[in-house]
Amino acid sequence: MSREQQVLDRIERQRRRRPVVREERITLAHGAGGQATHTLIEAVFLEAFRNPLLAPLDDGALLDLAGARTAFTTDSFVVSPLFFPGGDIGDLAVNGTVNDLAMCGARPVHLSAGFILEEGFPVADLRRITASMAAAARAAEVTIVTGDTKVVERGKADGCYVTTAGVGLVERPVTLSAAGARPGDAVIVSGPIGAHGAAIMLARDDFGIEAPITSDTAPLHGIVDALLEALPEHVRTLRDATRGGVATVLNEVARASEAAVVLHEDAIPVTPEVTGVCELLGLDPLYVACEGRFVAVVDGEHADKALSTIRSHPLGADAALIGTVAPSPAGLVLLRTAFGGTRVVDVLVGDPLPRIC
Amino acid sequence: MSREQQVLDRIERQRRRRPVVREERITLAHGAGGQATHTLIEAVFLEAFRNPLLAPLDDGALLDLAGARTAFTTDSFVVSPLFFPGGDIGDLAVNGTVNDLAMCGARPVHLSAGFILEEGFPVADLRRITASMAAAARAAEVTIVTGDTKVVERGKADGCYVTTAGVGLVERPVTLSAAGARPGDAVIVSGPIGAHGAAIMLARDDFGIEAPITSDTAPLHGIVDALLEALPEHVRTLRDATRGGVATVLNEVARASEAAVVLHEDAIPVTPEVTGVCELLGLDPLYVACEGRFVAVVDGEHADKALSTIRSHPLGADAALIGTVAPSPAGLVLLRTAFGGTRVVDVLVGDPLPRIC
Amino acid sequence: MRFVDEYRDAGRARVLAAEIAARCRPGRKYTFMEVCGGHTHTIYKHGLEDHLPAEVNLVHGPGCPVCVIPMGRVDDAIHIAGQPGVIMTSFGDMMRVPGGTGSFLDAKAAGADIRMVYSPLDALKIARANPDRRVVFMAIGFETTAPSTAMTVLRAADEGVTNFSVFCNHVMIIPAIKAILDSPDLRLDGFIGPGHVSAVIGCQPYEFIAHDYGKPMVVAGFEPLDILTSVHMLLGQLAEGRCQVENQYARVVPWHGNRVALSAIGRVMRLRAHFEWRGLGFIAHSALAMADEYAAFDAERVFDLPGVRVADPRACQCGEVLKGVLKPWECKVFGTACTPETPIGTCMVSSEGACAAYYNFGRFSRERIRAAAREPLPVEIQASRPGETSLA
Amino acid sequence: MRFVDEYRDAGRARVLAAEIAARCRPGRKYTFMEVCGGHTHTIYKHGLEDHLPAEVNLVHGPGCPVCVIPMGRVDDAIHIAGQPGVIMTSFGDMMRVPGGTGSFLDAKAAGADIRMVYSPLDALKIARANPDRRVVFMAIGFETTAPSTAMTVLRAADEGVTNFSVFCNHVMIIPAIKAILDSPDLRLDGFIGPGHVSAVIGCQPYEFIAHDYGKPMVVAGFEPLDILTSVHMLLGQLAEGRCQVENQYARVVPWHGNRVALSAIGRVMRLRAHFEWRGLGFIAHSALAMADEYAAFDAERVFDLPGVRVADPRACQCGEVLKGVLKPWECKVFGTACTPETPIGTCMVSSEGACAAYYNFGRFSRERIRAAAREPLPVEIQASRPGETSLA
Amino acid sequence: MCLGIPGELVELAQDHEDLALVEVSGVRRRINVGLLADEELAPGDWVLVHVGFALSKISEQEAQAVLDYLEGLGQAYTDELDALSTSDIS
Amino acid sequence: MCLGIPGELVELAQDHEDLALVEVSGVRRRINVGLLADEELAPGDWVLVHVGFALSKISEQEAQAVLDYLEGLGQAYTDELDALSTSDIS
Ligand code: SF4
Ligand code: SF4
Ligand SMILES: [Mg+2]
Ligand SMILES: [Mg+2]
Ligand SMILES: [Mg+2]
Ligand SMILES: [Mg+2]
Ligand SMILES: [Mg+2]
Ligand SMILES: [Mg+2]
Ligand SMILES: [Mg+2]
Ligand SMILES: [Mg+2]
Ligand SMILES: [Mg+2]
Ligand SMILES: [Mg+2]
Repeated sequence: MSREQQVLDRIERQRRRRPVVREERITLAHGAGGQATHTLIEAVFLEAFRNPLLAPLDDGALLDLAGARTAFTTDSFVVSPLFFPGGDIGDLAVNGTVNDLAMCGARPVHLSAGFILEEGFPVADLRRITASMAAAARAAEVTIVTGDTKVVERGKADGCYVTTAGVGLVERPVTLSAAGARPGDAVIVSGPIGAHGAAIMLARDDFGIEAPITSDTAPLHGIVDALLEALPEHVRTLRDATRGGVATVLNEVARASEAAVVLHEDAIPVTPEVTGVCELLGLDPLYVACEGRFVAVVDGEHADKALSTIRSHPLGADAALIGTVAPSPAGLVLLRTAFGGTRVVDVLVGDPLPRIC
Repeated sequence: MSREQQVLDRIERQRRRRPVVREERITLAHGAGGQATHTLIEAVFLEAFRNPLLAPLDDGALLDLAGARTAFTTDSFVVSPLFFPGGDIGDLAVNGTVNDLAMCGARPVHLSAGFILEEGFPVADLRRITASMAAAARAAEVTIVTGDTKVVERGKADGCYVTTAGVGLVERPVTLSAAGARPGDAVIVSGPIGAHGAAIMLARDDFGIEAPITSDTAPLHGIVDALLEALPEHVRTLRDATRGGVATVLNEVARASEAAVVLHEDAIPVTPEVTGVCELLGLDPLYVACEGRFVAVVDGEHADKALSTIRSHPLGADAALIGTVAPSPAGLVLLRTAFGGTRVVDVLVGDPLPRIC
Repeated sequence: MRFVDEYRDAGRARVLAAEIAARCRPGRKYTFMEVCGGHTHTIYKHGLEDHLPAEVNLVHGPGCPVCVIPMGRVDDAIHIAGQPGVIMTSFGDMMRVPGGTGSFLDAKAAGADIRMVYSPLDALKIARANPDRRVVFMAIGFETTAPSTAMTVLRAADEGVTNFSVFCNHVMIIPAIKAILDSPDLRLDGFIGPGHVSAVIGCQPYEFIAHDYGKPMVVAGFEPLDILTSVHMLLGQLAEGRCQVENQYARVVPWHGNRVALSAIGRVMRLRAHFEWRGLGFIAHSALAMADEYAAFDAERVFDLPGVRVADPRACQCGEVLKGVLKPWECKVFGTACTPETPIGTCMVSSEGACAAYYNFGRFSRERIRAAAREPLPVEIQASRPGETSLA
Repeated sequence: MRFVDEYRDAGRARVLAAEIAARCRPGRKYTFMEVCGGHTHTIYKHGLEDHLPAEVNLVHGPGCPVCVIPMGRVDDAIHIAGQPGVIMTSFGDMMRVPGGTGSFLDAKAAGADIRMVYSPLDALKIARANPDRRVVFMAIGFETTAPSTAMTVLRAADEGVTNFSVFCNHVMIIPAIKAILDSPDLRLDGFIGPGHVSAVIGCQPYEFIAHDYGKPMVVAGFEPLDILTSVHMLLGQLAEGRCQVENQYARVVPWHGNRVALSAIGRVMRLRAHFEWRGLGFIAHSALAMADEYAAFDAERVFDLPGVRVADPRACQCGEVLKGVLKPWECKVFGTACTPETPIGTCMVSSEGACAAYYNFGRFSRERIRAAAREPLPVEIQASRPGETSLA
Repeated sequence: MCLGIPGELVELAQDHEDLALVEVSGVRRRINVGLLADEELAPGDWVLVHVGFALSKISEQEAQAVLDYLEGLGQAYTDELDALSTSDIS
Repeated sequence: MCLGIPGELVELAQDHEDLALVEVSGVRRRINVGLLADEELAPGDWVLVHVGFALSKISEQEAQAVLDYLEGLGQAYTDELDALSTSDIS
């Protein structure tokens, strides 16, 4: 083994050690969904709350409630701006939790909603948000059954934050987990990536950039249902590619499954507009958030069926097979570049896009 | 009928009409738990989310999850300061949701936790909060099974906001509801009121007031369990007297039950210190929040048993029978004053104590 | 002795109630005005009227400083709050008072930095802590409160604080009472005099009421027994044909007032030629402004003010309520358009405003309340146990 | 033509790779330095080394402005950011760069108002929008970026903006290359010249490299085929015994540079006598300061600066990496103590720093990556469908 | 607005002549006693607190006088009741 | 830091002489073209965008020259492959 490889192996060992938060204060990076978020979650939250059901790398917890197989999840939404092309914090908050439940293999059933409002927030804006939550709930076939409202002084929030939690029922004999990927599996993404993050960046209007990009926010329960109906036993992992994007989700899969994920750059769907925004801002679409796209790892033998099932759903028409799972290098995501090389796709460091969800 | 009474009847009719939010902007009053909060919830949230399970006047929703009788609730916590005598935002967030589940007659089982952190928040403070959440969860025999973390820019929050949601199992044949009170019922409060709100006010240190008051934050599932075990069929309503205090909770009961609640001022337990703080600040303890006290409406025939059961629990040692339910004036809470008069105890208007939970 | 509970005793109240009833000539109506909003608050909060016979009728007077502030002054204050760098400070009672362009609460929601304080000294503290901001104290109140404002200004001057000023809206009780006495539409048998104002001005300034207008007055404390006692004393004067100023509240009110407090007012403030009172119109020599020597602390001179007079809303009958001519429920908008949540008139704002007190505590006619109170209790209720105080 | 995809074509790359392999003398090592961090980024991001034969070795140079900023300057900038009323503005790359007392990110978390901007014009916009604040632009970059700073200052002066200043840390490429050439421990066969710097300064200034030091240089574009072509051209010069400055990037780089840009720099800035470079020490005439005529826009004069020189952390081997003497993984702290999340050295911060590029994209040795790449795929993968672009 | 609370003076501040610590039901707060410059103040005295200032020193004697007045009424009332019940008009 | 993006000039601003609208993959952004004061600029031209400024006008002819150079290599390579496959050394 070369000296370089020895050094790199030592680094990989180091990376697997229990993470430590070295910072004294929270920075925006801790909320960006990348390495700092993981470190914070593992070193602070998991450390404090440790229990067998708390599975940080999955989208929600699987519970046995008096015999009912239930999924339970929560997300807080702090997106800025609150209203953006293609959606607003309201449908984001509903779809985000619906999707996390769907990624657990559950049929989303009920949601809770907690609102933190800033003094001075226009009531008309609140009505707009609740109306789009209601519409999103209808579309996702869930009901919002309990809630809470707090108001904080001006300057202690940013208009409106929404936290949703959700319960869903796992009605199929699926076992989905970020740790379920096996060599030979296929990696599918359900559509062009990065539209949500790009739409938010543009909506912020910090850069004077204009492009016809709308957020991809959408409920994924229907398409997931179709997929699990078609292949109940051959779907290993489902993850919605939110904060940190496809790259982050697949790194989680690679680490949890102790396998390699090998992506093919020229198979990964990205619209020209998202490409343009990323070029202008120096971003990599692989790290840009989606709110209506998921990554599925499926048995390679059934990849075609999985892909055609996803594509037959309107929200998955542009789904693509983007990579495969290999035995090694375990824990890494590699990208075969369009240029013909191969490189590592690492977890996100830093915060290219704060407050996107 | 006197002309005065005619006018008053017209007003009561008016008050029962569908509420309208007249303000253009959210004010702190909308978060204080009183009339403005109710109006906002009914006119905006209920209006948008209307469905049979969404019961705004109860502490949580009762769900049938594949046959499992489940309670589901959420609360956001924005208390300022984060740390105060007797507790912090962490145990408040756990106990608050545990208590809402308990008030539904459920055994709290699992919690979710969503964190909104302000850039610059000390990691050490976050560890303190998560440690006390973990301790509170242990004490309440629940597990925190799923969570989320967002970070917002400095000046867009106030250190740390926590939203918990919880699921619990309803294992007894109880039917608890704010609408369940009947004439002849007794009203019990589980201990001296107002300590939490008073402790928060003092911790803010805005008034240079010093007093040995600690928050009453505590999990109430144990004491409720004992009460429901003793009188499964004779407990009508359980409500934890949080924002808006005992007065607000009882107004909700009176309105939902279309009955009168008649309180006896000299039976209502308040510690001298809370009385002192309230006098100095011109507050009425009936409206000051508790975080570890509940109000129980029980069949008058079983009032003694209910009281002795509650008193036999350490958290209920100073419980008191404070009033009764009468057929009329329906929808009102009356107070027989220590001075020998009778007056109305109305819902809270305004925001004497913002950001207490 | 806590000087509180002793004066809230139901047993003593019942005795006194019997004495009061006994002093009333059957069939005759006795109408007394409690000048001070604090009394109004006590009356409703303790259900005091339940101890009064039908012959005695209490009417509410103009002694609620929040209730008498005219809309134009609120607008001026909001204008100041909107100036760059300003922190407006105010007692909590002011937050909901409607001006022509909304309330402090609305202005705050719309972005103004308006903070509630407990004391004018807290406003000064905020000024010290924010040297780059301009801190204004919205001063309201009768002679009770004016000395505290004055002392605060004196201290600010002493310390050389330069970013603090006072928007002075202090009003005086004597001209208000005189306006009531001069108003043609009211028939009063006597006054329950304002206890805390009198702690500053003493009882002597009221003597013209007895001498010139022939109305008895009893200066009263703020506990319910104080008021009940005062009613008893007024009935006694009437029965005996006397007409005097009596002091029921001698434990707090010296006959000649508080010399230090009066001299602080005298140093820092000057009499205005006239001032508008909500519902009562302009009253000569009825309010205080900052004295020239303290012009630097006078928000009226530090800031340019619109100073526009705003007519009261057409529906508003606060003037009649403040003069005791109408009962709150007799106002056409009471409880429907005008509620504590969305007040049209000022009397619905402060907990000492007659409309708010009646709405919050009394919004149920005495006949019905008494009926409800007479109903037997299905369970026996005891006063709270030893080792803890009850709410009472 | 988008001037992008055409230069990322795998087919053309394979042809070129074969030509490059053919031009190498078997067994001989060819070491070329890509001066510019942008090239380093491209090399790793596209896996360009997979197309290079074992004979060709690319080493990374000092052309990453974030990588060469000394700790003392970061501390000075944080000091400025901590002054009352200051808004510090900076390109995103700077946020994590460690100074002696932490990074911008740390200072921001601790309360400083530090904002990321995309352009110096955005910083000026912030200044206009916040007339009561003092807005400072943290100017870093080679000659590529200096003209934009200069144009922004000219515009600020034009508009009479008085609350805007520049903390000028612009550095120059020629003295850095000279320092590399003069360093005893490096053996290079040629340079891949910085494309965008050259768009400003042109190619002519590099001629001393060929004439005086006998090293060929090809000024290269930033797409992977540009770099591969430049390697081919360098190998061509060596094979033919030529030693010249060639321009592979003529579509963007005029031989004589951009006269307008150079004159903007000349008007607004002046040469510093010397400037410290991270890891390279003080280099004479290697950086720009604000000219006296624009002193009002010079943060170094507007603010008092500590100006303390801070020694690089002992473990840090950025100097060796910047000179191409060490490969990133050869640094003792690489990937363990020093990671992009918690960088010790500056090369780990910017995505153009050699250590960061290697860590993020290359952290897996070429031997293994090649082995992984050769593995057959279990499923067939197609390029994305018509109607949408793929990531490529 | 005219709210005044009786509080017991527990300590006169050493560092500031106008400040004192007042206790209400076990709750303490610093208040300004500058308006009572004419009075002799000592711990144990009761004062009326209004917007952070002591407005008046409370006279226990006068306080008692009111209660005595009521006591007298009560006595008269009780006497009368007694008289009523013992009178024999049959 | 030295990131430069080729973009197509779609419009020169009327209101400000130094501003222009540039398009990259259907995405538009205003940039400053003051550094190209020496160049003739027209819609359809491509420029290199760096930190909000156009740094250089891109020459399509030179761009093609590189591709032609590569094409030439490719041709030589293909010819060689062809030659190899058609040569008969058996
Ligand atoms: S009800 Fe409103 S408007 Fe009418 S008198 Fe009362 S406060 Fe004034
Ligand atoms: S690993 Fe870190 S310290 Fe070492 S050379 Fe690279 S950046 Fe510098
Ligand atoms: Mg998810
Ligand atoms: Mg979730
Ligand atoms: Mg999620
Ligand atoms: Mg709630
Ligand atoms: Mg804000
Ligand atoms: Mg509750
Ligand atoms: Mg709840
Ligand atoms: Mg609750
Ligand atoms: Mg989440
Ligand atoms: Mg803050």
